[in-house]
Amino acid sequence: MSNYDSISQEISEIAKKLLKESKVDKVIGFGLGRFTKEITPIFIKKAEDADRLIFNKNCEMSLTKYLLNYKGEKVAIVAKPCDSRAINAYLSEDLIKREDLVIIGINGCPGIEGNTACEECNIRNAVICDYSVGQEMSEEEIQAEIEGFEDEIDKMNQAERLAYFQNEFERCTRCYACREACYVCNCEQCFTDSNKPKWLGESVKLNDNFTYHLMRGIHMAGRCVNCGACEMACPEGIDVRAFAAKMCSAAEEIFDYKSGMDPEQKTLLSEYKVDDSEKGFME
Amino acid sequence: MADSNEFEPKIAAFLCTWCSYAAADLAGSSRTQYPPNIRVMRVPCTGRLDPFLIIKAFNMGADGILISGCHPGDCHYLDGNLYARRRFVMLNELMQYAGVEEERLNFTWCSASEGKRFAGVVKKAVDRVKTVGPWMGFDGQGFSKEEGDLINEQL
Amino acid sequence: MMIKKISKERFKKLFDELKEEYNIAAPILKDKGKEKILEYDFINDFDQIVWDRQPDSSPKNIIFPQNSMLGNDYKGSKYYDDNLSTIIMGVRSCDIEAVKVFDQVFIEDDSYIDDSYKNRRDKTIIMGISCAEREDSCFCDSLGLDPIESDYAPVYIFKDEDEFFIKIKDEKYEDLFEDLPKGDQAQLKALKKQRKEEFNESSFSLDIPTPLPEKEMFEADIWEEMTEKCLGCGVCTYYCPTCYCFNFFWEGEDGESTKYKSWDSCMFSSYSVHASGHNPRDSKGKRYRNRIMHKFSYHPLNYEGLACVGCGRCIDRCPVNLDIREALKMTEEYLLEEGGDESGKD
Amino acid sequence: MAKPVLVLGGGIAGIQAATDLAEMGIPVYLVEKKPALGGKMAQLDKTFPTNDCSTCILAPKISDCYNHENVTTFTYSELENLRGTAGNFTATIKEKPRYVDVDLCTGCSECIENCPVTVEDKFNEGIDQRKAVYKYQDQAVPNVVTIDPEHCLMLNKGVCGLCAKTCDKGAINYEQTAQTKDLEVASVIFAAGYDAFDGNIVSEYGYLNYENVITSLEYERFLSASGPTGGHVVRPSDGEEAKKIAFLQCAGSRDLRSDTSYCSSVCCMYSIKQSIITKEHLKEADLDLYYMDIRAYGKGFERYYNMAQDTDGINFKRSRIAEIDKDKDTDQIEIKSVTQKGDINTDKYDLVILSVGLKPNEEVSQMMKKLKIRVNKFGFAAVDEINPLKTSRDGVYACGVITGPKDIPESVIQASGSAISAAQDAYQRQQNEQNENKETEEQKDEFKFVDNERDKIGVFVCDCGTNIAGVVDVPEVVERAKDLPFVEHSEEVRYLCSSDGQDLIGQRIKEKDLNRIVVASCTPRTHEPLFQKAVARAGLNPYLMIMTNIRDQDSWVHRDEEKKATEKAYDLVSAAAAKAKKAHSLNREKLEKIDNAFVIGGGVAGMTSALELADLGFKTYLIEKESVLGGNANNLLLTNDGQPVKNFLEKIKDRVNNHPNLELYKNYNIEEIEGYVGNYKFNLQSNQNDSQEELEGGVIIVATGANELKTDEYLAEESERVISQLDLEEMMKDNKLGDNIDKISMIQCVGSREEGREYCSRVCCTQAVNNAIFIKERFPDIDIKVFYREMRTYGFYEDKYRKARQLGVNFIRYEVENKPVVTREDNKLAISYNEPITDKEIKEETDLLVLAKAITPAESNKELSMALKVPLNEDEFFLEAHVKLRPVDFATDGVFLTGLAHGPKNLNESIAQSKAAASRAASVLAKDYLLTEAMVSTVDENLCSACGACEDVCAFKAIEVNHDKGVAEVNTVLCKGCGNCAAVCRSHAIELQGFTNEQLLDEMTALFSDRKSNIKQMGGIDNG
Repeated sequence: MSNYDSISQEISEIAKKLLKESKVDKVIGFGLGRFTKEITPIFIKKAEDADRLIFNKNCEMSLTKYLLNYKGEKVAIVAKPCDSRAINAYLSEDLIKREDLVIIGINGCPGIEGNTACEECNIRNAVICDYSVGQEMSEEEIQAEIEGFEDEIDKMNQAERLAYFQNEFERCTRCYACREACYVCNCEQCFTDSNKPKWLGESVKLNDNFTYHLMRGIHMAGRCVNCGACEMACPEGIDVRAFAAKMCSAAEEIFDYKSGMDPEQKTLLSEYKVDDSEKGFME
Repeated sequence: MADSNEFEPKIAAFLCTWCSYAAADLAGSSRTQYPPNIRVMRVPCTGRLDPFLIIKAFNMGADGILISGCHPGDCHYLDGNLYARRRFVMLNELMQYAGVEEERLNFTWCSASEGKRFAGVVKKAVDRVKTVGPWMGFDGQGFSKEEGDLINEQL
Repeated sequence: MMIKKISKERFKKLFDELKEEYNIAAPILKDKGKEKILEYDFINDFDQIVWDRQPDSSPKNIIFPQNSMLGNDYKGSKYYDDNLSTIIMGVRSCDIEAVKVFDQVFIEDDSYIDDSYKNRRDKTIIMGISCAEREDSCFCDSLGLDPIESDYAPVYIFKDEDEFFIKIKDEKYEDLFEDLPKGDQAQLKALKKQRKEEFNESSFSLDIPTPLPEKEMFEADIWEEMTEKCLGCGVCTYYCPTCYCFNFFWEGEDGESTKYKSWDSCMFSSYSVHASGHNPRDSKGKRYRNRIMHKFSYHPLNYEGLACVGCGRCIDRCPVNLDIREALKMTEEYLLEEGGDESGKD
Repeated sequence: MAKPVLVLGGGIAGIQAATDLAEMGIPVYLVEKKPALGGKMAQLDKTFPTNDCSTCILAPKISDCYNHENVTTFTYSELENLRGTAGNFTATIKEKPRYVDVDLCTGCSECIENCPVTVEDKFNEGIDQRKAVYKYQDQAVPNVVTIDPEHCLMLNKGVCGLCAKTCDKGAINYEQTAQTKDLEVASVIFAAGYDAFDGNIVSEYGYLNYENVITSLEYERFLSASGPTGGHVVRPSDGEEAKKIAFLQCAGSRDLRSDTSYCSSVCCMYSIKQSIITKEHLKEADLDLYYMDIRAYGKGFERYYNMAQDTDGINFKRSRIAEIDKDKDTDQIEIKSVTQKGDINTDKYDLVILSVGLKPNEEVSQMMKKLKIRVNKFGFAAVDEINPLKTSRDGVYACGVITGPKDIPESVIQASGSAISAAQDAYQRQQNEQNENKETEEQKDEFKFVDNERDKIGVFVCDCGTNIAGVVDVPEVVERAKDLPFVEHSEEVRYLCSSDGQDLIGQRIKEKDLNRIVVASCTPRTHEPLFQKAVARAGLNPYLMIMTNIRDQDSWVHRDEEKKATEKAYDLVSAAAAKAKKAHSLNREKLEKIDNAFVIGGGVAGMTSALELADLGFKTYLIEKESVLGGNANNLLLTNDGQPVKNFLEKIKDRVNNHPNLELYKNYNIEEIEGYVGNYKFNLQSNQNDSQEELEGGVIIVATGANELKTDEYLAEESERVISQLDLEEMMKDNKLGDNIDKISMIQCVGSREEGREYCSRVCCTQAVNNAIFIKERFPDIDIKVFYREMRTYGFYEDKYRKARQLGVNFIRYEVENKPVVTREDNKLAISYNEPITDKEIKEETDLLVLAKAITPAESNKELSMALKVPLNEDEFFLEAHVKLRPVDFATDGVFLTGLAHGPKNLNESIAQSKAAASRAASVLAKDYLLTEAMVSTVDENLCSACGACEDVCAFKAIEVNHDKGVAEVNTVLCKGCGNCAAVCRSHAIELQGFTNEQLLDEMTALFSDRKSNIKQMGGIDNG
């Protein structure tokens, strides 16, 4: 994406129009903090503030989850391609209503700085939107973006993988920032907080840390859109995205399934085919 | 497991009540012998199995798991096993990716008439788990005093 | 008071002597995946210490570990010996002030003395270090702290290139440094003056009454808007040097369980859930209000000083860049607009 | 009180009929000749066309039937005589001596191991051996042994007695004698099944001479995992793996030389099944199927046939067998075969399987004759097309293969159908009966509520004589169990299932105020109900009893590892105790329902269902969108057995119009359907005027029929001379076949069995044959040619096919790739085709071209399937709950299916199916209330985020998201307790009672507690 300024301007103008015409009550987008030059989610309610909206390669947060806070309100949202998939997933679960929503989709997403998820991302255009900004990326251009990507962990042997993840999760403080940043994690109560039954101990021990990430991982199956928000949120720099990313690639490889591509789509584990793969089953 | 020095794994087995649990019963009524290393938990359908339960089995120290349901198409609840199949395939991918040996993860189908096969499946699963030794937990620290001592020695 | 001045080499020697008698914790770089993070840990090697910037997390994990079995639990650290006292080296003003907050709550408050904290604290010597440069997010001076020197640490280090002034304020510890070459007080004074001048003014200025008016601010309508983007993850509290909320729980099977004390976070939705299921803080706004009010109202009301030390770590670590300075500014503006009425204060 | 019904035959048909009757509240006597229930289906390995495991689907049905409170089962018993008339029969039943006391025998099989006499095992088709004391099959119901009086040494020579010595329950009784009983019954259902052709019928295929020639039923036991070869395909001669296998179709069937000239209907399909299964067992095997016509006429069969054709190594050879010999050197069987063109081929096989047909049991035929029940020339019960389930004797019905060869689903359909006829004789809904029922049910509500009390667990460990105690150190398990958390009492019992044992549990509950019970004994699959009742008798909710299996899954399978078996038993007991601790009182809820029925569709199927239900006394709403009743049948001239359809139609239309319990809604469309079983609401809208109707009912029968294909193939749209078989019947009816027609050509499979319509329309071959006969008999000079792909005149229709050929009808085979070509020249039709025997291209004129147009699903099916939330299959016919065993049910309770809406079928089949649908519907309506399952899913509304994942995966439509409340809601009437929803719910808001996450986790914790002392937690660090 060549020109962030023009995209930012486009977004601002759309937002301004939507607010002015009272099509929406607010626009969720990215802007700068008051005391820092860091990108932060902003919530524009007045047309005159719409100029604060910007888009650039540091817009790392996934804004989709905020939609859950505004059920029943008319909201516009700036959506990167991955966010647009997350929106589809919410629509498919009836968590939000399409008619309440105006989606300003980003096309030709160049990826977010420091977000490793973008290195393997092959959905670079918004999959659902009312307005699109930016230049649509062609299949060839997308392939060029992800060329050379390889899952390093996949190349390790079993013992190395176990050691790698043990080393990672040793650091986990179970602050659950990964969970909170993730659009998928919208349960009324997370299993980590459940007392009945108690899935995990409260003390931060590697065995339970590891278990937490596995459990989170399987909940990602068929739902993760590989936005990388979890990894960006982790204060300990843990590879918290690895399991989710594996679930994405496995779903695609084995079941030809990509989550969030269609608002009518069922999640991977809520459907089956009679001749589904039995990969990994005993003979 | 004191009477032998050989590693005797303890395997968490989840069997659906209609087919595989029946197969296990049939192995019994036809006195087909198999290793005593599995601990069976009966569930109505493999569709009942939240992958969490399987992850949790490893968290608690099971050396491996064995899951068996009705063959595809035979489900008493029409298609529970077909949903389960997807869950297991994905869970299997995840667990192996995380570094859990594939030998610990045993998924299969056994019909109510496959008593002999069930015994064979148990033997196979036990043999598979034996080849990779005791499960030391996700923290690699082991669960028993002996395993702990072993690790301390290595340190 | 005693002032010493030593070279890096000499400090290293001192370190090696001290480590025979003490556990030593200091900020070192730790691998955190792709990045390296500066964090306090027990160490064995002087050269590992990074002096020149604010550590990414406070020494809270040393003085108030995340999980404790009501004894000590330093994750089986190799360089920790339970029989020895601990020196924490290189603690900055903000973090020293934070230890003061802990001390106020866990030791000095007569109503309850936390034995496990007190035992640990009694066996801890804090060696402060003077800040040389402002980080993007820190604002301790806006809250009235002095980044150059804090009085609360018994020993203080001023690093000047490869040389170190060590100021021993507490006679108790003079023995430890007896053998070191003496430092010139005037020289130190000059260094401090120069630091002060170089230390650029914070762009952030704050004018709020402390303690914040409890009732008025509790009822203010700014909290939900302030936290619209908050994810509720609790990272801010985990990295906050003064957040000390904790939780007790038992873990393990019948007859074999262990009692744990572990950090809690007022940002967790489960923080104040009643057994009935009712949650008095059922929104992010209400929870964040608790966080701000605790630091700027409840603590100053009950003790002395604020419970925010302006270290800025919550700003750095927030996944959505929620900035406590913005929150405070909003508070200031709210009080300015709404709060002509002084009766709100008490 | 309803009078009982006698069901003869404990195979799948008898079981279905008995269960349906029992569900309608009618007492049933089920009489089975063999020592155990199950019949032929229990001998099968897999079933076509889904390859379902036969045992898996049958076993639950057997136990449901056997355990039903309204069913009294007599196994090893026979009907001796039947006196009286419909409504007042006296049946004499002879119970043969088993020499075993059924009440004492636990089925432990110790006696079998000690029996010194070995004989041929009939269940395994004599391939295997068994002892003189034996269990009929491994999973026998009832689970008891039987002594074979022919071979038992004690009975014959007075020596041995080893079994009696082994049995410490004293169940062996050599003195037992036959018992005769007279049963008063209202009606009788013959479900006596069949025999496979025996060796004599197929002797010409070398069956008696060559070991490696076997029958298909024998082969079925080879394929069965529980069979004598453990599922290995081997040659009987040397036990070597068979690599090249031949299946010979029509072995004995369609054979004029024998008295089995009919088509056995099922052999083609089961051979295809066996070939597919064989390929699964033996990937390398080479299989040849020798056949005349593959009769894949049933629902889903054509696809299955195509799948087999597409499988490498399965070869279909359309040839006649000329000679069969044995190669003496290799033991291989040499087959000489002749193709249609006359080419002769010779091949050698390791194994030759004779696809033998079905014939009625000789004794049963004789018995029917004796009882004045007419049989046809082959010995099957004689029935007709309009009354397919009624025998010549009033009050005696027949179902299953006894009325003619058929597969399992059709047997099940007939069984259900005959049940409703039998019920009409027996059923008098009387007030006093309902009251009685209510009293017994209401006791259940009187359990003491103990859920909030401190857990007091009682553990009972059964010795099962020496079955458990001989391996497991029971006293040790009992002792150690005492130390488990909350265990108040732990005790060893010799036979816990004995009435003493059961009473003991109750006694201890009262003595020690126990509120949770653990029973460690045999398998809960058979004994859970027993112990639940024992606990309930003591006033404790039965679901607070947890059973664990330390016999079938421990002592019996680890006989040489006593220590480990003991350790395992202890683990299992501790897990059960942990589970018991988290058990909750559960109850089956009673729900009100509406006793009316809806029938959608006013064709023969719908009218039949509606009349059956109305006759039983249920108010029935029959809804038809057209202005006339009768549907497709209005176009038919004669039934397949030559009865005028019109007379029959007039009769039932008249009954429909005048029945007091039946309300007819012609010209109405269904606007809206809402509700669930017992409580459906229909909104009807007239398509003539503004009138609307709102109706309520408890069940729905879908009988919406099907259409004739609309096609322009073969100039169908262009020439008046090109008509359909239905049009032809219209012409025949109106006598329009005048002098100007000399040549008639018929083309079969128009639009059927092709891409896009991969199914056989089933009726057309017979219809064409019948119409050809009709014409030939009246106009012998008319030349008739039938162009066909495979003649599928199954069952007794084979006779018609033969007759047509005898009358000179020409049957010319064509391949789908090389269809006949129809052209029109000067208003004359010409047909060009390849003559297959001479391989010549022929072109000739024809005066009339009759097309067998495919039967296609109604367009309205889609809409209705959405409104009812029931599925369609890939051809867009309605999809039943289970193609084998629930052919008229939908997965959704309370909705049933019949007629062409289900798939193409003949009139008699539609009628039988409609009776079946009515029967199934009646079993819902006849109850006083609906009873939910106890172990159902429940939703924690606080945790539910209404994502709908549970709704998506629920096969029974029992869950619906309430969007207003933002939560999922479970309809406990529909919930079957599979737990799929619980597994898919990420927030664990939905839990399956009886298998909660907490219970499973605690179970696991107990099982692995010895592995739980994590050193990191306990070692190394000072706890201060």
